[in-house]
Amino acid sequence: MSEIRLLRDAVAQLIHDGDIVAFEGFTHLIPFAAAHEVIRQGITDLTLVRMTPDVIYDQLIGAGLVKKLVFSWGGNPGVGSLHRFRDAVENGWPRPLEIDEHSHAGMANRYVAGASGLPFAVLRGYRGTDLVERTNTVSTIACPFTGEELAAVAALNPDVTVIHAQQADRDGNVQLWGLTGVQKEAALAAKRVLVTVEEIVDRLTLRPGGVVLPSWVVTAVAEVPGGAHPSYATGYSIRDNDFYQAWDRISRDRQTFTGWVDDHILRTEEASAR
Amino acid sequence: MSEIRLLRDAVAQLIHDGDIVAFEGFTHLIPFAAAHEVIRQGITDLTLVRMTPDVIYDQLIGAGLVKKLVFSWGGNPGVGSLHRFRDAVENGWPRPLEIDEHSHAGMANRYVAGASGLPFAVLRGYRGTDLVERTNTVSTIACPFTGEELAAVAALNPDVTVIHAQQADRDGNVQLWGLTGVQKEAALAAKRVLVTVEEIVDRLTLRPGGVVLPSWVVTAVAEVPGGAHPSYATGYSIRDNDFYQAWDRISRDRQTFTGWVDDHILRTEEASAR
Amino acid sequence: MSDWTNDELMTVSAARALSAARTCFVGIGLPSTAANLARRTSRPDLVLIYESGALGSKPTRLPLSIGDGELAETADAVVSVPEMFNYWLQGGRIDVGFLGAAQLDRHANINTTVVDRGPGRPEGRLPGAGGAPEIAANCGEVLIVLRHSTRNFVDRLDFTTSVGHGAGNGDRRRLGLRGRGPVAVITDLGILRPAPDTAELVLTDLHPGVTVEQARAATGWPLKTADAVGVTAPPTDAELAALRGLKAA
Amino acid sequence: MSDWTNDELMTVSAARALSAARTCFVGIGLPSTAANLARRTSRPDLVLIYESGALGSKPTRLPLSIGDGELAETADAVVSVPEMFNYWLQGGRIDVGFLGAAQLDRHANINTTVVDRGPGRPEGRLPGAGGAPEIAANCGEVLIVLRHSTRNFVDRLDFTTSVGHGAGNGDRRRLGLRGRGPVAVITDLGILRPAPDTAELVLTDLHPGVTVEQARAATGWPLKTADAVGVTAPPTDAELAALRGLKAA
Repeated sequence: MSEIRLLRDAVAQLIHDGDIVAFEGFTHLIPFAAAHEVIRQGITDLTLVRMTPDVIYDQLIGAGLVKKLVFSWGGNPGVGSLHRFRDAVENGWPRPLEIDEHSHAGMANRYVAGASGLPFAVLRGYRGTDLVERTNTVSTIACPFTGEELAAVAALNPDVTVIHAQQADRDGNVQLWGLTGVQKEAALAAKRVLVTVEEIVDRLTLRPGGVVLPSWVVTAVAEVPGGAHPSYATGYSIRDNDFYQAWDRISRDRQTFTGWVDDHILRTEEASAR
Repeated sequence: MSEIRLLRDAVAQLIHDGDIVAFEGFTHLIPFAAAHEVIRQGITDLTLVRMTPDVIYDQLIGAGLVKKLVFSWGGNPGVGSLHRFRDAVENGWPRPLEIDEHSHAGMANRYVAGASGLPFAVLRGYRGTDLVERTNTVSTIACPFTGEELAAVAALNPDVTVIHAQQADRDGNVQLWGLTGVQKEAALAAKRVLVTVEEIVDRLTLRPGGVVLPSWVVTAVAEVPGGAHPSYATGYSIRDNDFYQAWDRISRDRQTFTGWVDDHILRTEEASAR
Repeated sequence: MSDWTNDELMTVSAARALSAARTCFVGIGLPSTAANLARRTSRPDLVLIYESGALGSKPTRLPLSIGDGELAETADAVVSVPEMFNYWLQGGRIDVGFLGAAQLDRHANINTTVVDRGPGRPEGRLPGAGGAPEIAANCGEVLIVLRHSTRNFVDRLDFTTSVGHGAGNGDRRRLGLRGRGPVAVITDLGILRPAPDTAELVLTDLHPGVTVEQARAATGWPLKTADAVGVTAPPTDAELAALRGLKAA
Repeated sequence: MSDWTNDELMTVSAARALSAARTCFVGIGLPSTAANLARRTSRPDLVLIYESGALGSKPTRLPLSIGDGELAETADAVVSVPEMFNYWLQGGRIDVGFLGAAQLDRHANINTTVVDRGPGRPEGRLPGAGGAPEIAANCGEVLIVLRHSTRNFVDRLDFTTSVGHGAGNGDRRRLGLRGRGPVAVITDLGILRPAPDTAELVLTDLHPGVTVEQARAATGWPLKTADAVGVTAPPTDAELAALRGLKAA
């Protein structure tokens, strides 16, 4: 059964140096507050997994905490490049970044395999592309009935998956709704699951499109209102598109980025007490 | 885009002699009315696919319309045997019945593969059982990453899938809710899709747990209130457990069964006009 | 103490066997009765999972089928059948799977598919596999409930639908089955458990008043007994009241 | 007729190319603008599908990202990302996929992963594949929109992210790719289409006032032209008004 904890304590207890961690949320419900807590605690040498690294991983990469990135689309959605990601890949700043690169369909199926207790998944993908030459987690497999050759991708089973949801009840049952992305699969594929929520309510009311994670598959819940900002939580906030656009300028320069992290993450102790 | 039709016309146009047809609905939302229309029209030599044949297939089998059955659990749920199914398998009455028999997990994954445009699916199943010796749609496959051997099942792609849902709108978009079983997969795996609904509404309101099939993946919709009886439609009716229990007596004897079909299906022309 | 039947003690014993379970994959019939009884007695927080897609059902009366409406209406969440089998069962998330059987052998392998009715006669048809092969493979452990008779407890299965311990200890690992497999077979005469070294079922408990000879006579193989055969505690008044209340509802 | 830019005609032409589509898998940026324009002009019933999980979105303004809330709120249904890629895209249900590119070669293969910046310099990093490889593989057909320059239209890709027509005609079939692949590349200078025999892109249409020489100069391979090169119809007032309305919203 999940326990309701302070974000600071939950991050300290669930995420460790060297872990494989997936912070998921497809544009919606991205768990920024939890990532900022990781930066404050300086948890490092992480292998980060995420379909769309987005600004959340640009921040973790720029902060020097990331050894390896497993992903499928590394841009600032609707804006352009992720400058910290590029700087790490192209110039090794602040440290070299190993990458394992896939397509969205491949990543989604890697999580599906992980959630399903299977070592791999099968899809129609990757054929004819150069992606297969740069990863050892894509292979081919022949259909035993038709002989047709298909792609196989290795399962993803993170040490920890972190997601943000709208609500949990006092027993730690969680509900998210709106665009629910790949969060159920990412959570069920992981050894430990941390969920930050907009609010804790007495009783969950099932919503149209709602995805429920029962308490017994969640390790810890932390109440962090606004914990997805600058991403958003349907029913609670809207996407801060201005921030995403501003990030292009903030992140372009190493010093500006470092100053922003100092001012907006490291020197916000009160946030960490939530 | 789906067309809204009379059940009689939709069945005549979509289902043909010799077709592979899946009438799905896991205990809930079983499309009995459509099956009765198939009996009235005498559409025959069918290969029927369904996880739980249930009373609906007992009726079609007893009526002599079924050449082959693809299934995973052939009982009268909570009651006992399906007598017409047993009589066909054991004694070839009213005609021999070929079977392709699986586990639930295997059948569910066969539909998933069909819906996903894949020739097969992979699961942890069948190992050590005698099921594999009686079917040519189960095989083994080795994980290209770990070498582990797993089960592979062949995709199911019915010519027609028939389901019952609570509502459609006037454009033919469909919504079902409650226990939604394997209906989405069965529908998306099929070449043609027929949906009977409790009612046609001006506008669908998304429900908690609701599954929507957009009009453009549905071939035809027919309004058939009560079309799942003796199964049920959450929000509209409850399961007629008394009928399921009565079926044990009705179906045990060939003549009683035939009389029942005459009285309750063949001589109900007015139902057929819906 | 009220009067009670051995059938009632079988169900009560099955419910008691869930005392350490958090989540239980429930088939209809005796398993459903036992799991719902556990929720009303020792395990009020037991999470009931039905293969029809209901996670965390809290039915107020015994469902006739695994698809009764109340299972969905009282659930924490309803998922599709493929998701249930792939993410929840195969994902290794369910502590206990509860199975019945038509035939059971000494290694707790199960047949629910066909029975041999002798030369010149067609096989007798049973319902088939349903969810059982993968419940047996993937749950943390498996409980089996069935009435004790030589018809059910057979020397050799006519068909292996679901694997218990295969040909004996180590066979599950060899087959790649990840759960521990059957840990107890609960009958109307007593309880059988696999021996640690051979995984052969031995009689470990008898219901009050039942003799070893009765159990042996109802078993189709030479039934071994544990060094010390225990006696099942009779149903408490609370257990009996809860069970009878369930059946009457 | 109002003044208009070639960029506007590129988007208008892309919207027109959807005239026979029922369903369109939409990436963000130019494809999203074009698909939303089509819904406001010739194809009001066009079903927009976003990889974030929204089926049948009807946004009132252009989304900045594929995850904007309005895409879900106005959708006929929202599904998980794995379901979107497996059941809807890979299931072969989407008529048209709309892609952009960083580099495109003569067989309409696409690079969005890395660019070679010359000896001694590290590869330039692009966002990567996203949904594109499987959109290119599995949609009924593919439309590509991008600005015409020798930087984008290259003789040889630095990396193949998504397959258009591979090494030429028949290559898609050989690779087991089930959709027809790219049927048009719409630029700010005109339209290129694969030749039926070789699947090499040839110039079939020019925007008004653009010359073949301009198109050739902006293409990194010796661009062939169709026997008769057409001229794109200029944007109608209705198209322009709709496009500008979209951008202003």
